[in-house]
Amino acid sequence: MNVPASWYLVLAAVLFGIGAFGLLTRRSALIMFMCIELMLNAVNLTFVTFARTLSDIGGQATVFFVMVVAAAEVTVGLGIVVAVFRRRASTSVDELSELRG
Amino acid sequence: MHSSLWLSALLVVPLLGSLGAMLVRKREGRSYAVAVVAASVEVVLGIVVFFLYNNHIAHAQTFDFASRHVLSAPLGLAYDVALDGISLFLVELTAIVVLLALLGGRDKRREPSFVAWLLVLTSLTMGSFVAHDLLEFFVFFELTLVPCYFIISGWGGKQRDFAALKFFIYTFSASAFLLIGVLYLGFAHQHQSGGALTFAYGVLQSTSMSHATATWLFVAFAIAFAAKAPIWPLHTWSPLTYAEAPTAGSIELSALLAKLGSYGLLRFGVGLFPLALADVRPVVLTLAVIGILYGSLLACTAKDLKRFVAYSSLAQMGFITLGLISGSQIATVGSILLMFNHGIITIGFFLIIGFIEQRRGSYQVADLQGLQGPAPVMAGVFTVVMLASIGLPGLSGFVSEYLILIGTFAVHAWWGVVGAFGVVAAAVYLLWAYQRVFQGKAVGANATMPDVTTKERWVLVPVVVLIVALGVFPHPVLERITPSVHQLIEHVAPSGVSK
Amino acid sequence: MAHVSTLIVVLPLLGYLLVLVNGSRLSERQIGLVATGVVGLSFVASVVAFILLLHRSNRQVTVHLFNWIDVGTLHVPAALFIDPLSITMCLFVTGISTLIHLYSISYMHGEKDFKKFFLYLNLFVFSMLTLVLANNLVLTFVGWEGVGVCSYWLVSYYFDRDSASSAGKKAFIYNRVGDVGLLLAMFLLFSRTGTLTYVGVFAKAGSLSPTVATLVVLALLLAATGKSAQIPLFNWLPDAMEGPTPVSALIHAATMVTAGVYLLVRMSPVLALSSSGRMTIAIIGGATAFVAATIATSQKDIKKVLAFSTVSQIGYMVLAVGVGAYAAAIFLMVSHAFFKALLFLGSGSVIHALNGEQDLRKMGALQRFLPLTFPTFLIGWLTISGIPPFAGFWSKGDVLTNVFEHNKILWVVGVATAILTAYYMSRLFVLTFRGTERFRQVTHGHDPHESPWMMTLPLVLLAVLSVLGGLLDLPWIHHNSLAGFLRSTFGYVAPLHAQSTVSQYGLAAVDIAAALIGLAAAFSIWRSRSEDERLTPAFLEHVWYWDDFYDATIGRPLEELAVFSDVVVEDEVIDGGVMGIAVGISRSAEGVRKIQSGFVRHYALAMMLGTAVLIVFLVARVS
Amino acid sequence: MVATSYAVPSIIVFVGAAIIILVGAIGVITFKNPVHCALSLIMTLFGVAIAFIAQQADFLAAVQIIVYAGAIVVLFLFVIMFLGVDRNEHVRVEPLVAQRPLAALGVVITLGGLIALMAESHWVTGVMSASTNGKALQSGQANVHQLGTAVFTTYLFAFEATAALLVIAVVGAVLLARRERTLQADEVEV
Repeated sequence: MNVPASWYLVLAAVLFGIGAFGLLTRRSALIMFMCIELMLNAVNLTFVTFARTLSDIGGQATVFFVMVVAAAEVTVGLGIVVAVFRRRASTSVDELSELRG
Repeated sequence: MHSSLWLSALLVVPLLGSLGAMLVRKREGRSYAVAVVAASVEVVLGIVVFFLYNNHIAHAQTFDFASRHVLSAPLGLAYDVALDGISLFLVELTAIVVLLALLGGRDKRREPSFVAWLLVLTSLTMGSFVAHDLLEFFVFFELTLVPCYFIISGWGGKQRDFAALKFFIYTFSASAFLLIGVLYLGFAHQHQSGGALTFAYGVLQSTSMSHATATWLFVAFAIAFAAKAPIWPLHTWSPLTYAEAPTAGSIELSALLAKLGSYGLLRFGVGLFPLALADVRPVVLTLAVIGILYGSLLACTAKDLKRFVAYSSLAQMGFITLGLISGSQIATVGSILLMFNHGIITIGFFLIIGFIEQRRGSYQVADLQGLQGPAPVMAGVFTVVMLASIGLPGLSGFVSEYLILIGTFAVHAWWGVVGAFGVVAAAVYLLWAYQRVFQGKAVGANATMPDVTTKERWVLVPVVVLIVALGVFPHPVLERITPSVHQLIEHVAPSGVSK
Repeated sequence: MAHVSTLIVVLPLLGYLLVLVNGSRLSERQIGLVATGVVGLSFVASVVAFILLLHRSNRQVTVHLFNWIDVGTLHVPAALFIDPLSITMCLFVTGISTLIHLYSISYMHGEKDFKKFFLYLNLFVFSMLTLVLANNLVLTFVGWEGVGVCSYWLVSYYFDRDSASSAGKKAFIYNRVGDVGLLLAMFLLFSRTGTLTYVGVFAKAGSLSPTVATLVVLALLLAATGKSAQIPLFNWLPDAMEGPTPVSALIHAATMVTAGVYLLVRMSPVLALSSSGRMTIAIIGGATAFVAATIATSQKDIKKVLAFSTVSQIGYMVLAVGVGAYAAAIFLMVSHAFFKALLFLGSGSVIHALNGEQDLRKMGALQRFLPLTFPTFLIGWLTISGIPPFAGFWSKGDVLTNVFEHNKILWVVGVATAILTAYYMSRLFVLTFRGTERFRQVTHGHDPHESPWMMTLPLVLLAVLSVLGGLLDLPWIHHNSLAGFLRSTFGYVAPLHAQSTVSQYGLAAVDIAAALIGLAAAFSIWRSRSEDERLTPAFLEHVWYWDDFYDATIGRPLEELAVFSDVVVEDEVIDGGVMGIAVGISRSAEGVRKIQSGFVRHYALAMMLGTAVLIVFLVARVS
Repeated sequence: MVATSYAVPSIIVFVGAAIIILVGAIGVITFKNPVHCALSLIMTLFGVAIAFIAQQADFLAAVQIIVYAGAIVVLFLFVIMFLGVDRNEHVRVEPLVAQRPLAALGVVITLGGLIALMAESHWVTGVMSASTNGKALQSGQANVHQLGTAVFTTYLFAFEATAALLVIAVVGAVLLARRERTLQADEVEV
């Protein structure tokens, strides 16, 4: 018998929390991206867990798509980081505040 | 029943043309040639479709070329096209407009993108007219705003950015009501039938709804269409936008996109909510006649020719609205004919205004005088177009206006009477404009203005031919429109007036 | 029959197209001859059709050409309707048109837009014949508008003159107001009878309620007042004299302006249903005849006098229609076409001789310089004044006799108008041909010269017609003349009281006396002077201030309304409302934008806290 | 519930995976050097892959390793090296006032709320999603086949859409990252 689903869910929640905290506190755009990956992984983990408990392959299919989207997001995101870095020579997001009201 | 491939071809050809135009953009003038070829193919396709459409003879269901492909069942998305006598002439108009706009309104600044946007717009408009599914229609209807926005803001006059923005936000906000209405109707139908979500026009027509619901939905639809048409009082974007848009843009906007509003009002407003008509009809009729008189009045005060056409279009759209809401078969046929005729007439107006602007660098009434002297041919064509717009018998405008008025009079006499006075008003403002621009003594730059060139003449020829031909022998058009209108009115009739 | 009658209409159109397509390759003279030729051939075709019609027992022929408009219950064919009335109209329209075309070749010689002139003229004849020959109201409306637009073009022929372009516009718009009448009449008839062909409408006319019939008649009257320049829409016609003189003769005297009378006569079966409607027609006609005659006495421009005279004469015709004397109206229409065309062409000849001068005060004593114009003009003058045995005496007498039987007051008005007519025409005649020479300044001292034969030939022919025109319908041969020929087409003919010979001769004597009084007065006053402020009061010279009245009551208020709509309603109310929403949104956005710090981590934090709030909410709900 | 009622290997696997995941995650948010962060991220991703395998998501675990750890993190490292930003960030200083306490507060509330929800809710609904077509997931079996069937039938539209998305993303990334040329006159900047 496998460990109960709630263990995995708690694990995923903690992972999500760590990712979120990192996202809110780190200034380097690169590391913020990594934190987003952490959060996405946390969500993936819950999906897989529910797929197991509910015996529904839909959860795993969703994870599959999440991964694709994550890949796309990283590609474009890093492209933006590179483009911004060319102009600013920095990856700190705090320096990008031109869009303030 | 003919293959729906014809309609799909009508949608795809301009898109291919647009793609082609962008691919060959490096070579000067090549894009333009590609676009003209695409537009010509489109016109040929339009002519083929015109002759293939024979359901009025076959006494078949009036929708032809129909086919439906569901793209996503859960979302209710479908590619569904069909054509009847009502949309047929708007399809023809779309094809003609793009060709003439390209030929007469050539703009050499960043030409590849310009012609590409024009062709994209054509494809989207075509899609709106052949769409047989509400959601599909909405998508096409909304997407037309995008090319319009870029055409106005990219190639317009001094206030182009403001005009483009105002146009976009104005019509976009109004369409929000349409989206709500469409979704409500779709879900209401799904709820009733218990089946899959669908927005197919024919299916939704059978949705049963309460009187109040029908009225609310009609109002939601009507707001979107009224802003597009434009119908008084939702017209204030149009003078500015027509004035600021480049010639080809003004042609597309007023000759074609305005018809999306009136077409939608007839097909979806009247066609889907017959229950609402009894309540809303007096209101819409009143707005229509106000539009006729108000537009005529303001046309008299217009200081430039493009605004002038904008206000005269407001009056003409008033006539169209009057006819299609009246519930009279004769008047409705007249309205559809007027949609086509007004399109052709407006092309004529804007082409000539474009020629004048090109030569004189201005289309302000104050700068122009006595142009009939140096440019008799231009004046002659303008006269024909003007008289058609006034509704001179023998030219196209008359048949349509006459049908609208006589039909409306038979069922709603008083509005017909007021509408008839709009005919006088049209003469007042058009002759006023003609006198100021073409008559009088030409001095200075006006006196030496060159007349239309041979090439420009060939652009004007189809306009004049269509105006005269449809005035003298409108039969081929009327016989195709009438059965479709008959069917629509029959559907609407039990709850409205039928005559 | 069918072919011939189609030819009547098609020939002028053919001429139009020929000149339109080939015009640049033809010389001036060739253009003129082609244009004149087709109209002449059309006249020949009319004569043939007339003879063919005479030999038929059923004198109503419908020639179906094609289906024009066919929607639902509305069927409008393009079809011709040949009956005694329409063929009579055809004969005199094509006949006079031929003469005036011929005249124009010479008169318009050397004009810049010579080709355009004949294009319009041919198109006009085509439209006029369509109007006359149509078998339904809609097709009549085609011709009705067609002649209107040709009139617009020809009036503003000298488009670089502001007065000409304004006059053309005015003519068109006044006509357009009248057109609304015709449109409404059609709408009413269609909604009540379901058809618009004359035959169909007449067959169902009996089912019209009296109110509807009266409304239809009033709407038709409105149409007639516009086209035929009657009160209240008569003041476009004098302005229309801005056009070249042959145009004034053809369109604004002989043919187009009588279209309103033709329409009323054509619709006589409907007129028969409404006595109040007919009474209104008679009053409008009588009033117009009188008012226009008073104005004509005080005009200084030779063409303006003739224009008001035309208005006045058409008033007579309308009066005749009002009292049910349709045949008299047509009789006067035909004879008026002869003598008024003659007078206009004669005045054209005078103007031509005086290098374009139209002011009566700068004429005088032209008698000996214009050997052909003078005698023909003399005949025209006597004819219109109502001197026997010229046509005018018979036709006007016919009208007045009929009026006398119906309404004595209108008869008195008619006779007073006759006196005025003789007076102002004699004034015109005296000021032009008699008295002292006042034209030397205009001709730079030269002697005026007579016009070439192309201009004088039509004058002579029209003079002959004016003399003999009375033969069409002499009182004692009514049954075998025009009246008898036309009788079958009228729905209702006022029963002729068996008039005593005494009263007939008495009425004729009154007419002659009226004419002589006017003549004598004019001669005694105007022989010795060329202007007199007391006899040409400003009130009359300025057309009873009619234009100013319209300007003050309709024109100016509408203009103000337009400006008000433009500045206040459009910009401030409607667009102000729309832009108000936009401004409101952007104002509130001003306030909210302070929250946007620009730090992406602030936004992320806000999201995080929002999520926290949502989760707390969920927990609260679940537990 | 008593822990002993579960198979000991699965508990060991879970605890091991949890430790790897959490240590890696904390590493990501605390290391100053981005390269170290990226390496910690790989660690976490491995841990998640282990958790996937433990829950019969074999295929996803493989994808996790290949795509995430293999491709994405390498991409991160590549960008870090390419830009030369493997410098230290001043982690101790926080320029935004109250950012950290509020972040901590938000995270704590969210975490607490999630766990509370888990304790309160009843997850089993008994309703299958569309993907299974009424057939339940056979636990304990290799599910690559099932997943493939679901992706290529029920989710085909979404699958095709992701294909388009990836293409667009690639094109977008290329456009963003390439060096700018001076705009030519005939090009539109829209």
